[in-house]
Amino acid sequence: MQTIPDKNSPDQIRNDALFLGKIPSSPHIEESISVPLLEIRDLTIHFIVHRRVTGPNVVVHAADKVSLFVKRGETLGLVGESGSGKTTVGRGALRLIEPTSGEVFLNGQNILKVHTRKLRDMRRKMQMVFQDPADSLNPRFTCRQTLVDALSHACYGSQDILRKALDLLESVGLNPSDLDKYPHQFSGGQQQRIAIARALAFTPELLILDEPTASLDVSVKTQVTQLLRELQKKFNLSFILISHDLSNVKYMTNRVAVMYLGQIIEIGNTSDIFSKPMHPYTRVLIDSVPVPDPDQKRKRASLIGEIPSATEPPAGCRFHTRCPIRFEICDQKEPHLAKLANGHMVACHLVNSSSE
Amino acid sequence: MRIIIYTLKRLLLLIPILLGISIITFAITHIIPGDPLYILLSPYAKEDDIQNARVELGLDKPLYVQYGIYLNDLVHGDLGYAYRTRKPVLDDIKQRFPATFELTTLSLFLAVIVGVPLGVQAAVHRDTWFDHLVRIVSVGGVSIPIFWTGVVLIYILYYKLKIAPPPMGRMGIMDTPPDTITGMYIMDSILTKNWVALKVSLKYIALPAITLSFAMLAPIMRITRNSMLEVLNSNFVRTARSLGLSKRTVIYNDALRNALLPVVTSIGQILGWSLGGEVLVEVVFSWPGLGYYAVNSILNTDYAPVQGFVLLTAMIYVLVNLAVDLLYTVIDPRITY
Amino acid sequence: MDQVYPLKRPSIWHVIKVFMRRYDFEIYLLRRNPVTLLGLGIIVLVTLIAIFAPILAPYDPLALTSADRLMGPSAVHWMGTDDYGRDILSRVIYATRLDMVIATSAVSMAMFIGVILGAVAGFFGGIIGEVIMRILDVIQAFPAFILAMALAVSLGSGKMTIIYVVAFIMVPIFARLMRSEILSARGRGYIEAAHCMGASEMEIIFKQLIPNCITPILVQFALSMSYAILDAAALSFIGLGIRPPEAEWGSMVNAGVGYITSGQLWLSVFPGLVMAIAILGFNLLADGMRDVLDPKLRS
Amino acid sequence: MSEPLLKVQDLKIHFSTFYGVAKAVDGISFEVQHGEALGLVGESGSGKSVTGMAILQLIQPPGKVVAGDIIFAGKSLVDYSEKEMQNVRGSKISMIFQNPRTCLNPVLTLGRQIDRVYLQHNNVTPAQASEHRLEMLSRVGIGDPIRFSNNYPHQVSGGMCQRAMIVMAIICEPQLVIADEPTTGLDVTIQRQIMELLAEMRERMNETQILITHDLGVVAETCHRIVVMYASRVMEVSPTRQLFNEPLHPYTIGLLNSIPRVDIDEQPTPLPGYVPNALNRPSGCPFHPRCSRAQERCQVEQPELVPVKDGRSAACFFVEK
Repeated sequence: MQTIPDKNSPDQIRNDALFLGKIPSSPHIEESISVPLLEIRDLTIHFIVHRRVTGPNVVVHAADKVSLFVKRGETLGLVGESGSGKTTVGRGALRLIEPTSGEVFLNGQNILKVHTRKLRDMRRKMQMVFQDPADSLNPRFTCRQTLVDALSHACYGSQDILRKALDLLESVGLNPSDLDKYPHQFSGGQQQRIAIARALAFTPELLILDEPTASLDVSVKTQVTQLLRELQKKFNLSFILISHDLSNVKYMTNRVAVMYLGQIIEIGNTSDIFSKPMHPYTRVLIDSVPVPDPDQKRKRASLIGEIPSATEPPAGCRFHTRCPIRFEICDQKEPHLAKLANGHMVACHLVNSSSE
Repeated sequence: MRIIIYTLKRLLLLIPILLGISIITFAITHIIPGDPLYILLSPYAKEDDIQNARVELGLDKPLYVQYGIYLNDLVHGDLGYAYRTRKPVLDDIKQRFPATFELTTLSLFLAVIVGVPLGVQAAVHRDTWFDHLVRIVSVGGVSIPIFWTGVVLIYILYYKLKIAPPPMGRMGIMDTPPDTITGMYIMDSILTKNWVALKVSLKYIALPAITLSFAMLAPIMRITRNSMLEVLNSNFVRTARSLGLSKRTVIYNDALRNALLPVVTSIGQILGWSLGGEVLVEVVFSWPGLGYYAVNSILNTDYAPVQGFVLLTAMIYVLVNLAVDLLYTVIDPRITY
Repeated sequence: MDQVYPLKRPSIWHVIKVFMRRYDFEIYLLRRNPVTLLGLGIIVLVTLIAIFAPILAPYDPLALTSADRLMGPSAVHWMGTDDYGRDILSRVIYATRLDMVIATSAVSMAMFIGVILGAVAGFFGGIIGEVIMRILDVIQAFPAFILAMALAVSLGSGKMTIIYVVAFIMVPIFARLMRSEILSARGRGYIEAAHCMGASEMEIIFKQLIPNCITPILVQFALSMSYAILDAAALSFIGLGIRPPEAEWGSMVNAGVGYITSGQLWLSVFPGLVMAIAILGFNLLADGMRDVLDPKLRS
Repeated sequence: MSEPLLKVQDLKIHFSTFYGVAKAVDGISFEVQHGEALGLVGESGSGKSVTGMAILQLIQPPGKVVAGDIIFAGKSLVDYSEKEMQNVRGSKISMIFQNPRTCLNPVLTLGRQIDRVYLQHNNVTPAQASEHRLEMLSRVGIGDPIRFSNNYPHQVSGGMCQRAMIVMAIICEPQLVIADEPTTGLDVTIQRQIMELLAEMRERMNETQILITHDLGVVAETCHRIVVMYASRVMEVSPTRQLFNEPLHPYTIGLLNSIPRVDIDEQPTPLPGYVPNALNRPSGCPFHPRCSRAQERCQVEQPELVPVKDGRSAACFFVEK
């Protein structure tokens, strides 16, 4: 099933070198490469939840015409409330869910158009780290088995596997003595480190991090975040960080896309989004985060109501039912993403009308 | 309104199942090794008679045609002819059904009213001697073969203590049964105010009903206990307690109502399981119901009654399960259909 | 370089130790629960009786001695003799052998077929899965024992009939269990992670799914053994399956039923008792194993 | 200073599991004054939730309160019988849990669930109870209280379930409300709504609140005083402002430095190491394996919680008095 590892292939040499830290990878974003690492165009994912004999099926609009790109070495944050479709986009990019329509290019190659074997090869370049580390590790595999399994899929010969496994362990901050432990013998933070090590076995170019720290203890969260940042520098990785934890997103990302009910409503550089959010939803979202500073008693706008059902998204702007500043056009016409400076884009009539 | 549509939908979905059942019952007589005619006719029948009978019964036609004929007969209520009793099978079944129905419902009733409270108490007093006793009884109940329970009960209560009547059917030879209304002796005696008959029929049904309900009791007790334990550990019971609701309210209003949901679903299964036990109990106690009828027919190599019996029990079982499902959608507000 | 890593080549003992550590909690629970051990003890004992039946039985189970008819339990005949003067103890010992062979073969057969059908239905789904599930529905539309009766009628009596029939009615249980296990395991993160690793479907089934689904199947095996013994004996009890004079628990109880009303209890009671003990053994074991598997007990 | 509403004194709660005895709470003491909001902050396994349950005397086996006293309004709750405790729960002290959906009975309507709490503790007719319920529901910002009352928990969102829980907790106007992670698992926007609602209820109904959470942001915005717990023990007790401006205990300092913040551009520095397992706590100060200031003394001797200054106290040898 697998391609036989060629010890002298350029890929393999690069992998080995990265492992042993021989290639100093540049910490800043490589601007020279024009093609983005990952590009998603008009990705639409609908789930049929209930088939009806008469009338249309009940469909969840998990993602509607989502377009974004990730440059090499950067971190893109994908934020939104639960039910906003951020996780679905992450899975759709890996084709773990079959998208309804749209295109996903990895290094210029459309992942949605390739056949099974090629898909497997392409997936290895994009790994995923899941929210619940206990669930993402096979409970019957020791740490050793987990890593060996991954490394053999990454086409390492049996000679190198153990050495590589130990390297991986070291790079995520675990001891060789942890090799023969089962997942339930580790704490949550350690489990997540193993999951990260497993993903790194493929020397991937892109890691999709689906709430990687959500289930961890407060004091452990930052450890894992820090580890991810270090690994990003060391292996020149790109990240998509799916999270609802805005403080963490602010700390980790270069750019942020804000999603609401399956659509991107604002996207831009992290500093821009957090210093001058344009969309009313983004503003409320940032304002809602509790701040550990009792002296900051600023009056915050809070949002009325809850996120509507994704089976029947509101007409016009999807946010209009909760928007504090909506006007007539909002429930009729759907706003499109309008470009502002610095690649900042917003889908809001208020911004659109003033900029046009 | 929606529940009616749902019921209709479920009934439509029953059609393939019922067809499947009929195929299997049809197969009973058609996969018998050897020629079924040699069983039907006497071993001394002449070759001509056999040929005639073959044509007459349609056994010379291809299997699917025979199945079509069988299905057509079924739809018209013709279950065949019982050579042993020399009557149509349907008439025999009609005559014997009340005896079986009476025994089964009484046993199930007994098992539920004893099993559910015991299961609840066992869960509430977890790991006490009472809980252990309930667990022992429930493991014992599924381990002891039902026909053996019957035999031992007869020995103790009839032979040794002389409390129970002999295991010889629904009444003694000298007793007169009540006038037939429903065919169930207990019901009929009450309806005709025949208290003598009521006493006798209760006396005769007691032992088989206890035997059968002992086998049903075990799973009911066990499921009640386990689901009760689960509910007692749930967050909403903790909430109810944290709000100062009394222990009684918490156990009966919060816990039991939720714990009964799995019990209800399992009653259908228990009934299906006990229909097999029913046959054995009827044999042990010579109870003149459907199971006894079927077993006697088997021993006399008369297969049309067996076919009819299997078909009928399967259909009843399917309908009971449907009823349980419908009941479940009514009592559990979370189910949407 | 290699010496730096002490775990380069683990010894076989190390591997076993690591493997056992995976089950330390299960082993602890089994030890803590003496009732389960009792069940295990019963099963071992019954199996030994079945294997060494010819050595253990004091008499020929089929030898007729008209002079010794209907003798009560005594020092010569521990369990008495039956209406043909055969030694009941010897017959019970041989019956143990026959019934254990029937139950083990039937349940193994059901498990083998059921697990394959369930795995296919669970993993591939689609039309094949749908067809498999509908056929199982039809089988389960019958009360199990009634269906067994019907099948036994058409297949005729004999040991093989009982094995096939009991296996047949148990296939749906294993198939459904396997299917639901696979379906619940499929949604787990580690399966998705394996997809990300570019593992093939076959690898995922055999390396990830099946090892994680097998424990509930084993519990069901123990539980099904008790049902299989019950069903086999019940079939013989009503005159289908094993016919006299061959010794079988159910048919022996049946042979004694007629003598109960005259007080000759030993004909029925001993075969039934031994049978109940054997079934109890499997039930206790299954019970203990289920507790071990209950995830709620683990937290 | 007046008598505090609640006093927890040297409380110890042990859980006997098969791996050994887990000291879920190991000798903690704190006080709650009338009308204040006290934050009980700690990571998972620090014993904060168990403390909340212990105040209501709801510790279930295998857990057991092995030592200590809980004094509420001058009376020791530990001495109360089960019957007397029932009258306290829900009417004098009540509790709000996280994961509201699983905390509500799935087969009863929300209205019934609220009513029966009121009926249990007050001598009123069902009609009066339902009237009171409708009034309370509209007070917590539910637009259509009648329709809401007829819903089952699965028919409303998590945020709405939490509102129903809050109504159940405050309908008898208790003196003390313990909120155990009331906003965990909810979206930030809903989280803010619930936090505002709790703050509003405290002011309007003159409640005292204990807020149990792991989120330092939440306590910073809502609480007057904060108790920081780590590994079953109290590390520091401080008024909110002082705690955030000038944390005393190395754990508090480390924790505050380790969380990324949305409001300022400072880089967090993670705390090294892991939270110790409840069965295998380190000797001496439980924080010493992760502490940068730890010395030999910390490994053997367990520091007591001692007053420092301005009504603050800390359990560390190196905090200056």
